[in-house]
Amino acid sequence: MVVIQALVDGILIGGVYAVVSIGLTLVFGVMGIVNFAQAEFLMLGMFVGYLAWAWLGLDPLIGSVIAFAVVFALGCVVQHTLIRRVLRAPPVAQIFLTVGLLIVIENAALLGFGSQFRSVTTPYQTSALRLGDLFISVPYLAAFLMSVVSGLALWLFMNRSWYGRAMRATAQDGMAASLMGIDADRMRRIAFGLGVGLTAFGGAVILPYFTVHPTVGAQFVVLMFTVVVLGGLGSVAGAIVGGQAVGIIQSLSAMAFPVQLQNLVLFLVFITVLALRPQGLVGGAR
Amino acid sequence: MRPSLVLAAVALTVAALLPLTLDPAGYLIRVLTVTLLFAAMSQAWNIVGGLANQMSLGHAAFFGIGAYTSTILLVNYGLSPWIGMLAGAALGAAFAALVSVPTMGLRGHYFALATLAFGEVMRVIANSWPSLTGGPAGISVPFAPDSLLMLQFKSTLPYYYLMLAALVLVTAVFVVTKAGALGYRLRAVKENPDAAEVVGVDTARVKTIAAVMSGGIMAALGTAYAQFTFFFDPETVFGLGPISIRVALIAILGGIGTAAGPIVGAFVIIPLEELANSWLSAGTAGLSQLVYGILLMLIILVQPRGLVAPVEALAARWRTRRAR
Amino acid sequence: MDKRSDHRGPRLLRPTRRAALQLGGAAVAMPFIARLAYAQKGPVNVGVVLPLSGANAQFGVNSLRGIELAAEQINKAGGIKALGGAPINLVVADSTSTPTTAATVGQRLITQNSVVAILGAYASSLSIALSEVTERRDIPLLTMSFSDQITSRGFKNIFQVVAKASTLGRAQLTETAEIAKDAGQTLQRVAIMYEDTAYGTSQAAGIRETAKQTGITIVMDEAYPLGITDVTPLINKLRGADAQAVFPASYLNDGLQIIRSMRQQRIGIPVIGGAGGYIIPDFKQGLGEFAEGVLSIAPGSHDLAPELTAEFRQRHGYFMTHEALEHAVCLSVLVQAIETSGKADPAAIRDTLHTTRFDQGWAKAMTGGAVKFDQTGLNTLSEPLMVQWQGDDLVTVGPSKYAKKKPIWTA
Amino acid sequence: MTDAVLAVANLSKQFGGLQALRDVSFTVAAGEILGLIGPNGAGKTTLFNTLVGIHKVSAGSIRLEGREIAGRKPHRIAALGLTKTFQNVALFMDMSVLDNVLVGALLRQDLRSARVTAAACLDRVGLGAVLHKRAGDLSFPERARVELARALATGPRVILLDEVMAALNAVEMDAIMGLIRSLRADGLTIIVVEHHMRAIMTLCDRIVVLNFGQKIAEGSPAAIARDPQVVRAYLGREYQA
Repeated sequence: MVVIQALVDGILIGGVYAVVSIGLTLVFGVMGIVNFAQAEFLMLGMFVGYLAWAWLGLDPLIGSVIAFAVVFALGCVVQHTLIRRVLRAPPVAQIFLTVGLLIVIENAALLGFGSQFRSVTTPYQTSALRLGDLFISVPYLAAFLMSVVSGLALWLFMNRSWYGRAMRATAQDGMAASLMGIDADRMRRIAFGLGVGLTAFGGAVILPYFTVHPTVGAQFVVLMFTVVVLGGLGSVAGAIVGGQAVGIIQSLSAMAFPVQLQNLVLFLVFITVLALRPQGLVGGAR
Repeated sequence: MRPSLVLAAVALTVAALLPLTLDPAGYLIRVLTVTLLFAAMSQAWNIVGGLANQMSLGHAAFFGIGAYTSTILLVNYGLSPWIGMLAGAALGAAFAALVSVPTMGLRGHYFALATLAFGEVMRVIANSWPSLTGGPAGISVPFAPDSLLMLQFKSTLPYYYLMLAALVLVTAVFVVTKAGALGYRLRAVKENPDAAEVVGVDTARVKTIAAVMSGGIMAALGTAYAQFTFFFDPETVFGLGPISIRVALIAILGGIGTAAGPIVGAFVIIPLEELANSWLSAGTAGLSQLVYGILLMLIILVQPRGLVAPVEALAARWRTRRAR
Repeated sequence: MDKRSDHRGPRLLRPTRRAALQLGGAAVAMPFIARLAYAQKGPVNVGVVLPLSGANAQFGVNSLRGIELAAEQINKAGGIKALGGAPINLVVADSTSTPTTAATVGQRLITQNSVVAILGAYASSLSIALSEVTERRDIPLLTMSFSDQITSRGFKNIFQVVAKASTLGRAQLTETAEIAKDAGQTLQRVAIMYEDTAYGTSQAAGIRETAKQTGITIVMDEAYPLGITDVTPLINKLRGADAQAVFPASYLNDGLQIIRSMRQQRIGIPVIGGAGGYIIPDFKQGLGEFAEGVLSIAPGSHDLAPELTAEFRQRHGYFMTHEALEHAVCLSVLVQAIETSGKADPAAIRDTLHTTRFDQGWAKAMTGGAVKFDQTGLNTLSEPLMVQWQGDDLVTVGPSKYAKKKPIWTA
Repeated sequence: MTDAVLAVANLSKQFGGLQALRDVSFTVAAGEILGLIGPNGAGKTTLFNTLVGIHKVSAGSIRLEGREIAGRKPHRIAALGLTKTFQNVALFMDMSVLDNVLVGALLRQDLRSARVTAAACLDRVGLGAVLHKRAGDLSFPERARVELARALATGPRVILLDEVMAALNAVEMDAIMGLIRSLRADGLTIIVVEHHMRAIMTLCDRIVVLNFGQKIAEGSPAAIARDPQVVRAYLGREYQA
């Protein structure tokens, strides 16, 4: 029973980990850039969701759509003004441009929103579904369902729409895509916007149980890397598997080890996977 | 005499004489001391990151091992930090060899992320093992009277010279390595590992040697840091932001793979951080860091190969012209 | 009272900032000029080192607000009388959340701004790193950090105005047992969960120690990583532990997550927080009605001296948090020490701090109505308080001599 | 078979489900120049890469002077005396021409003598005048010669040349062929992959033909030119033209 509870918890939280990490893997897949600032867009999404709740009275689950839209637009701007310029630079320059971006966003948020921890109050924040001895947290369940929906939407977009196909073509060969009449720059802009927008969306859906503050990104950045590496850098399907893996590992490892060591367990799995299967658990899938 | 040698001699003379004009326990000398330390750390990183082109984001692991080894030996057994430094360097080197095994085949982003995880592993271990490390509460170097043997001084001046000596030493190691057979092999591996192997370079071996050197030196610098600050906790010495990313950033901003890069980078970054902090932080929280971040991005956008790259290019052109 | 949306009292800080700018610039260009700063006369420079950015920024900002309030009051009342009305000039520096930075900026304040004392730096690790500098430069450091290490190293220049973490931990358990007994319950089985920081671990150690002495069984003892993203595994363990009360020590985010998850799983046992995130206005704001009845230990409380803390509430719209209060006390005590010794000299201030009982100004807001440091620098009069969320307010409910209201125990 | 410097027996290489080499066997005698030909995708470069250890052998044996080398790392194989040049030119582009070759010479020498050797090797391939140029700044034919010099600097017993004559004009090609012959005269054993048929036919003592990863013929140039299977598979039109 305890195991089942842990498994259910792991799956629910894993869905959330997946949706916040999909953006990171998408950006890497299309542009080959590891975005260290990705988690800052999660923070921005949380703030947008929070403000939508505080000013407009919108539930964060609805506010998440606004968070997506706002951060999507911001992402397009960031791609156009910054990331675009280092696409051909050495990886070190790419990584450290995003590190600079991380510092800028975090401190701009500190200036703009103040250092306060902010939390929304929802009617269901302490609700749970009860199945026998099994508790299913309503905020977790809601976040999980929203994650599933957004994952499906992304899958449809990537596989069924012209944009999605054009984007994948750009990812494989930007030059060839240009020759076929695809505006590769525009595709990258959309990809980056979509990537950070999804992360922001994920940030807003966890608001019912998570607190937002300007440095909240730091709590997620390593976790997000773990998710995408487990799943395979650049693989969207992989991020979903990776998210689930991280959620379940965290949840189950707590039964055998002190909770304090949950990240140790996670990192050891992370290193092992990198060493043995650098293409991730879902190698090859895109 | 080669112009770079002349330049180095002048810089060293200035560095040796400069403190005589400063308050020996003052703020400026402290900033300079930290700058020299970070230049040395970044130079140690440069052996792996610059020569072997393996972008490590986990160098805090070695740094922390050095800081903890010497401090634990000092606190528990009263051993001189000099001995602790040797022990720490040995442990750091050994850990570097260990890290090399699973990361050997990884390149680029994958290597960076794997090393990042190793750094975090060390942080978690230091945090969860209080009986050895003092845990999250940190560990203090016991107060002692001024003594070279115990590497402890009330004034900052001796630390300044300690760090300067460290930087000179690490830079010498870097220059000799780069100019030697190992340097050629590392550059070959960096440019094309397959071709290097086929013409007889044991890529795994040279990468491991570089990692071991770098890790050992980084650990020794960890001891120097511990003796200088007297107190540290796991986040300070094993931290991703404060150490791992910072040393890589310094080298990258200065110009990786060059002896001058980390030094130039450190003398830009550390004082920049200080200035941003002292000018702006009293005003509005976050503004100084914001400005710092914007400057970082600007430098990377304008000069992605590092600040010394234009100078290097000029020098290279001059050399080839002369060679003709 | 002028209207300002900005929280930090720009008028007070403007000269400081300009001075720092000039000094900083000059120091880089010409180190000689920087030394001239020593010769400056006029206002008394007091260093403030706080985490104004980074993870602890909120607490740093609150602390600064407290200090600013106290400084304004002192200056408005005519400055330091023993020095002919010299005003207090705060020199504020951001320690970020890294100990090395705390030490470096401390050094800067000492040498460039010739501060007579430093206040800060909220988090224990920051204060300890900072104290390594102040001790070597013989500058008094007044702090409200809890960690036992602060005053256990034999330093002469450090002053801890609050009770130590182990004392807080002990009181957390004994006071709770007391409250439970009054409600007719014998406390036998408790759970502790804490973030693995200096603050969390030392407080947990205090509870653990006391439990052993008093024969209370600890049925769950879990540290968790700072910045935990999912507390469910902890709550699952708690559910299986059959505890009568739970003692969490954490900052706000984890605190909210813990309470929410507990409520989801219908775990109704009393929660006794370890200060940190449990006693700030945002806790109530985040949880709404579910904050009701949550207890916490606290090193100080605004309701012990409403006449002093009311102005803070008026100005900022929420009650004066304990870190704001205790930092105001630090400044107030420092100024009293300068008045008593008659000179703005670090050594004289230190000696006065060690020997005098301070019972004026903000010192009245502390337990015992005064502050008295022993030779290690610990305020011997400070006693931990038990506070509880009742209605919209955080009220002191124990020990009984300080209690403003009766504790509510929902076993 | 004792006089065979290199003996390949039943060599196979698989990539996932793709059989790139199947049961390839041949030997090369000391001082021989062996030609290796086959249509595009026949597995020539794969064979070279497998011989020098870049690709792991799936099955079979490779003996260099009687010693089994299958499964060893490339640098070990290079140390035993077998190296190759790269078809697409894999120079260390950011290093100088001299330094490129120096890396090869370091295999058996210290830095000082390696430098002398490297310069001598570059002289031999006719690049003595561009020692300090950046390798990336060279023309394509020059790069191929640096490749050759770098391989020579390792002091090999057997050297595999993968299309060193690509993109050369007739004069340059004659020069390279002269060079290869002189290397043979120095006692080197050479295997050549080349698309240019006139070169192969005049240069090689013997020819091995690959198609779809299998050896389909082996013999003197004249015999290969007459082999109907080879003509059908590959030579046909091109050689007769």
